[in-house]
Amino acid sequence: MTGCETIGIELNGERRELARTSVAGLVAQLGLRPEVVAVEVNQTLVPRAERERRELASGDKVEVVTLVGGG
Amino acid sequence: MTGCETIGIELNGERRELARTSVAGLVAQLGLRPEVVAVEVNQTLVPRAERERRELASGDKVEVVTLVGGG
Amino acid sequence: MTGCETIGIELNGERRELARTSVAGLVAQLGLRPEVVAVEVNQTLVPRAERERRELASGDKVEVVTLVGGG
Amino acid sequence: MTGCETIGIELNGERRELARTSVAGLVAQLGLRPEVVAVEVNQTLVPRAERERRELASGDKVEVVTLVGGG
Amino acid sequence: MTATTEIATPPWLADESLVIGAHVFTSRLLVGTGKYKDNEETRAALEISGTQCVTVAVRRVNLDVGKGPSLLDAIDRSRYVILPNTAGCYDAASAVRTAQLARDVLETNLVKLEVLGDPKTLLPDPVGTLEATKELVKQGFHVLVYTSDDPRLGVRLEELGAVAVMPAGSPIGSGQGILNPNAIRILLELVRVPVIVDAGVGTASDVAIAMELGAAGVLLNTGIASAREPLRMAAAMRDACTAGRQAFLAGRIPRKLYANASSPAEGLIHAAGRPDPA
Amino acid sequence: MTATTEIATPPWLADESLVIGAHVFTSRLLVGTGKYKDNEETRAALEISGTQCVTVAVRRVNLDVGKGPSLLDAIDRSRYVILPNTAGCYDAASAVRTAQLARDVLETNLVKLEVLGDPKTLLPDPVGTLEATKELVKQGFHVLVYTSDDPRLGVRLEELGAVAVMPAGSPIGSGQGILNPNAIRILLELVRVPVIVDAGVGTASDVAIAMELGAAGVLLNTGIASAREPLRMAAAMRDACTAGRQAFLAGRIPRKLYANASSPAEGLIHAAGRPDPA
Amino acid sequence: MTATTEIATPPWLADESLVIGAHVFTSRLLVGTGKYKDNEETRAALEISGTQCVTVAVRRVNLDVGKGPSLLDAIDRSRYVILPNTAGCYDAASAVRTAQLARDVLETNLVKLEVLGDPKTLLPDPVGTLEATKELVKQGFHVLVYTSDDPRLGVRLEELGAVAVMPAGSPIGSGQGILNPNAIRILLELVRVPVIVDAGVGTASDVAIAMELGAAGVLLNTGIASAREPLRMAAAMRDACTAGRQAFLAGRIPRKLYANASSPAEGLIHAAGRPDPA
Amino acid sequence: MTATTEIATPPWLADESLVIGAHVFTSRLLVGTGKYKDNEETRAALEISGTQCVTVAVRRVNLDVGKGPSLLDAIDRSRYVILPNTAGCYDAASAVRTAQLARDVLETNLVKLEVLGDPKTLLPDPVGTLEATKELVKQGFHVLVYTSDDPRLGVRLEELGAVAVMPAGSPIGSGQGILNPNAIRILLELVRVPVIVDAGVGTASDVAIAMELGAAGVLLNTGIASAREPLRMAAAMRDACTAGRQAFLAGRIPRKLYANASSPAEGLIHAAGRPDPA
Repeated sequence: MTGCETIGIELNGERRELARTSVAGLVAQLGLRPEVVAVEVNQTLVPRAERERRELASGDKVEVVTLVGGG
Repeated sequence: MTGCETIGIELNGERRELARTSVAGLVAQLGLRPEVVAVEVNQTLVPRAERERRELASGDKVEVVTLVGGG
Repeated sequence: MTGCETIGIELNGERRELARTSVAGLVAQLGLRPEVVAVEVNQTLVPRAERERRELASGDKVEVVTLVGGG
Repeated sequence: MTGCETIGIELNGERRELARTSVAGLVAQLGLRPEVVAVEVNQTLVPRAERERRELASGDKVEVVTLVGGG
Repeated sequence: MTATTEIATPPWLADESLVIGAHVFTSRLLVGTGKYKDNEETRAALEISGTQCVTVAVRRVNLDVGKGPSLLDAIDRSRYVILPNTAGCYDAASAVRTAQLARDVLETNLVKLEVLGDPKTLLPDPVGTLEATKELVKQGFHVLVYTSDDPRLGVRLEELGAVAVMPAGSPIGSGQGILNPNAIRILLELVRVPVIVDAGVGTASDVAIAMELGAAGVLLNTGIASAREPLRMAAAMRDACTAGRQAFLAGRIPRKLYANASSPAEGLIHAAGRPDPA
Repeated sequence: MTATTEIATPPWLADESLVIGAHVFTSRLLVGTGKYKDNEETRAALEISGTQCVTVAVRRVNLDVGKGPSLLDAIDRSRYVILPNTAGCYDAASAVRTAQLARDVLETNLVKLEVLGDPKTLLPDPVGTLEATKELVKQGFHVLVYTSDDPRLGVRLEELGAVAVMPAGSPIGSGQGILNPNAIRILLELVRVPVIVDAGVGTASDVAIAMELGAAGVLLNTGIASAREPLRMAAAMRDACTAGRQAFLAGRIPRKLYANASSPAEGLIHAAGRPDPA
Repeated sequence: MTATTEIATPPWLADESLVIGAHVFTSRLLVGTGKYKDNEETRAALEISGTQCVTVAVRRVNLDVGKGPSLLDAIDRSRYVILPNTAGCYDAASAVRTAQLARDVLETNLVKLEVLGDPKTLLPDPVGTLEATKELVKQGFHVLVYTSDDPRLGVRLEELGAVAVMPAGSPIGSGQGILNPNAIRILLELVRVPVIVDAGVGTASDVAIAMELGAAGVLLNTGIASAREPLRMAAAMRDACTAGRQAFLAGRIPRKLYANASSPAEGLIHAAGRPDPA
Repeated sequence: MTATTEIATPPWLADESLVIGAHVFTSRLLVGTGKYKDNEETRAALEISGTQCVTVAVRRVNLDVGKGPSLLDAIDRSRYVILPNTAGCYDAASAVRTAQLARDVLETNLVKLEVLGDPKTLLPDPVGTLEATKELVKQGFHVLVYTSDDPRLGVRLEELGAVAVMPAGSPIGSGQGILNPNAIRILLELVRVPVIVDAGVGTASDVAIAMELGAAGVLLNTGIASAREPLRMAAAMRDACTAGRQAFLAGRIPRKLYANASSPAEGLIHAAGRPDPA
């Protein structure tokens, strides 16, 4: 079944193996609060509204960012 | 009577003729509020407490000062 | 004869009528020392070497410049 | 003889025993060039002209100074 | 909101508000959130400073501790406008992507654009800054742009649609204050959008000087966060901002080579020795 | 009075009071009373400035209008300590006589001693100032002495018994602020009594700078009274004084030639073109 | 030419020459030719200044008096390198055309590029300046580019191929000297081509300060031409340039808060009253 | 000697000489002799500096090595006027005794009076300085008096008969230059005798600035002797002194907020895009 199919992505600069999923799924898997992060795939923003729809594929470069103290 | 005897003093740089009197009398004659002025006769302070006692004499140089705005 | 044919040009911002001539001819007519001026026709430099060859035509915008004191 | 009589002075802050002599004699004994030094005895200058005449006595505080680099 | 666009009382302190895009501020101090000990110190410093606009940076989630409390928990958004910045970007493309990410989290069009030239000086790169400003404006951002104090560069950025020009008083974190007041003065003559002095502020008088020049506001971070006592310095910066602003509005006395007596020259008692000078 | 010797709250603003002779002040701003439009403006400016100590001059009574209201009517003595000055005196004798006259009116031992050198510069005469300080101290006055910023002259005045040394930041009424911060800094190292910067203050940042140097207080007059809006400037000076004082206590960041990022250098998103600088 | 690339003697003044493109200069003072009374005063000022490089402007021939003597008659080209400038140009295209015209008259590839932002401040327009630098370099010019003191803008201009970066110390003709030495210092760290301070120099010490910062040279015009005595000021500027350069090479003493005795602390005569401090 | 009282040529550099007591100087640089590596370096630095007046200190003879060469051997007295100083004295009595000793060795009435306040700051003690000046003048000395930049103190010293007033630009050896140009400017207005800036000079521009203010001369020591290359710095200081003096005489241009074109505003070629600004 596709369920057990795994993909390899680059997450915040590190390689990761994980079961095929959507961006929303990734955020959930990572245990992150969805409202405090933003996600970019292959240097293009994936707007919050599209996280469910957007499936990740092998080789995707994913950036998951949040807000931190800065001036 | 000595009452009508007059003296000539220099008051704040101007000559004045007046009936013989005390420092306190001068301040009163001038219509000044005694608590807001200080008086010097011949370059020596006449303390408030001595104004009654201190008689003026002809030729006295009298300075009557008060406090004004300054920095 | 074409010799007496006149053209109208804009010379340093002023309209001028003159007999058809070359850039070199214009400089000579103006009595200017050729080595201390440069000429531009229609916002394009006419290099010194090409002044003879380059004929002026009616409507040409001509700039004749020299060097002046500046910082 | 007075020749072998010695005195104790303070020379530039240090105690010294020496045969009775004049200021000029002291300068000579010290092997100093007389024209590059000045001498003070008991905080009073002994002018160059008086160095011969001026005899030293026990207990004298003597300062022998010269010129050094300074700003 | 219009209710707050005028400081009510007292009359002698009346001032207009600082308006940036749709936002109206009665405080002219903008504060960064970096370098604090913890969220609690951040929260306290922001509150004491009286700021209404705080800037934050965008960084990769720390995947290990990312589950913990977020900086956003420390910032009451009903009270502070959050101004995300692109600190750490060295080219226009990264800055644009960073702004997009920030907008997605915060749902704000505001961005403090920084495109830096090198990590040593952290001075802004004019070419990348012009490029990114143009692109972000096109994408509907309200761009507050960090730049040098070059007055004509500020004009160019305003022409590209920046809503505020933010010249560095001196290099980020240098604490040197306003090194070239003359440049700020000229910039203020040339641009119409708010000019907010950003970077270089080391202490209270630096803020006062910026405001006295006529700046619309001051943004600072290190000056408070790295002071020996951040909370005390937050209060100092708050007071310096109002002091400088009010001094600007009050119209200072001119500078003279010397002397102008504050006490009357007449009515002096007769001097013992010499005649009165007057 | 001891109740007011410590600013109660909040803890992060805790400060000791300024003590001069028997007097304890929580405000470190001393204000002059010259050059105001009228007594009402004077009264309002003093109140807004938050000062607790005001200085006044001694002059001949105007024999014609002398009956009218006195400046003293405008100054609530339960609220302000009055500090008479000897402004306008050009020799020690006149200054001493002026101080005696003031003491007779006000029943105070305080005096702000000014012995000036000439009416053009209004700079203090060191010789007359030393002489008058010695005499006034002998007569039991508490002398706050106006002087140049010469550090060793300040030491001499302290040795003679002055209760406060008041260096000019710049000439009276010149509005040039603190022309030689280095001299004030050294003076602060050398004397123990309170050092109060007197004269030269033109605008709010000048006050902040004086306090950041560590001055115990600032005395000013023209800067407020001759501003376009005196009341607004009074508020600015008040805030600048607290800002500068708190910044001094908070411990400012050091000055650097450049750059010290206020946002983290790690966790940047991968740049399109060039690698991260970090 | 190599003969002149080293100042021969004396040894303690040895210095390398200033090399710009193919030109080698032993004088680091570049001088403008504007605002002089007449060609004779121009000639004398250039000679006294010791300069080896003079800048001139391009303007329309005056068709009425154009026949008269030319500025070129006043400048001995065997002695001075002539550096034409694009002063008065407000866009890249005009500047490029002006450079081409100058090259045609002078047969030189050198050009001092100025693309100004507005006639009031005469400050350089960074966008037009970048554009024109790129184009002129493409056309084979050796571009000495007038710019603000924005260090990263200077880096960008070097990257585009400028042979010298010429930051304004302060606005043209303002006589304010170097308003931001820190910016010049950073610029000198960031670029490799010669940095020549251009504009703003008012008097001799301004030139000395620029050279002490490490500038490769100084270009000025108004400071000499508009001085009350231009020839005297030309000599002053010449000496200030060598003084500043030599001071830079000599390595100045560090700045300290105070005191470092220049006379020995030992060997003092015994003080009457107090013991030696040493 | 009168031959040298006017610098002969060229006419545009004409200047009057500096006259102190009976001495006439064409060089306005006075140089100290402390801190040099050896007598040879001292001799070379003096020569290169172009000075005509050198100051020396008085110290106890070193009884062990006292027989060796004297500093006086390094100073050609036909070429330099020697100005002994009282450096290291902390009371008037010691300074007077030191002056007497120097006079006995050198047979000169000149003395540079220093009465210092403490060994840490080496700042002058005004009381001791006034006292010693009075006594030395009474004893027939020509007193060049080291003092603070307090203008009225300078006036008092002139009144006591000093032949020159020598204000410190900044503390001895601090290398901070002229910290308060305003004070020097006022001092120059108030006193008639030569004002020679003494102490604090760190580099060439400091000397130029002092001379541009109108000082009659500059005395320095550490700035040359402690530079990395003393001989090179000696040349720099020499040129800076003439540069500053000539700039003062030449009459500098005024300072403006901005811009004053040095190239003509008319005669520009027609701009491609926008019309001429002029």
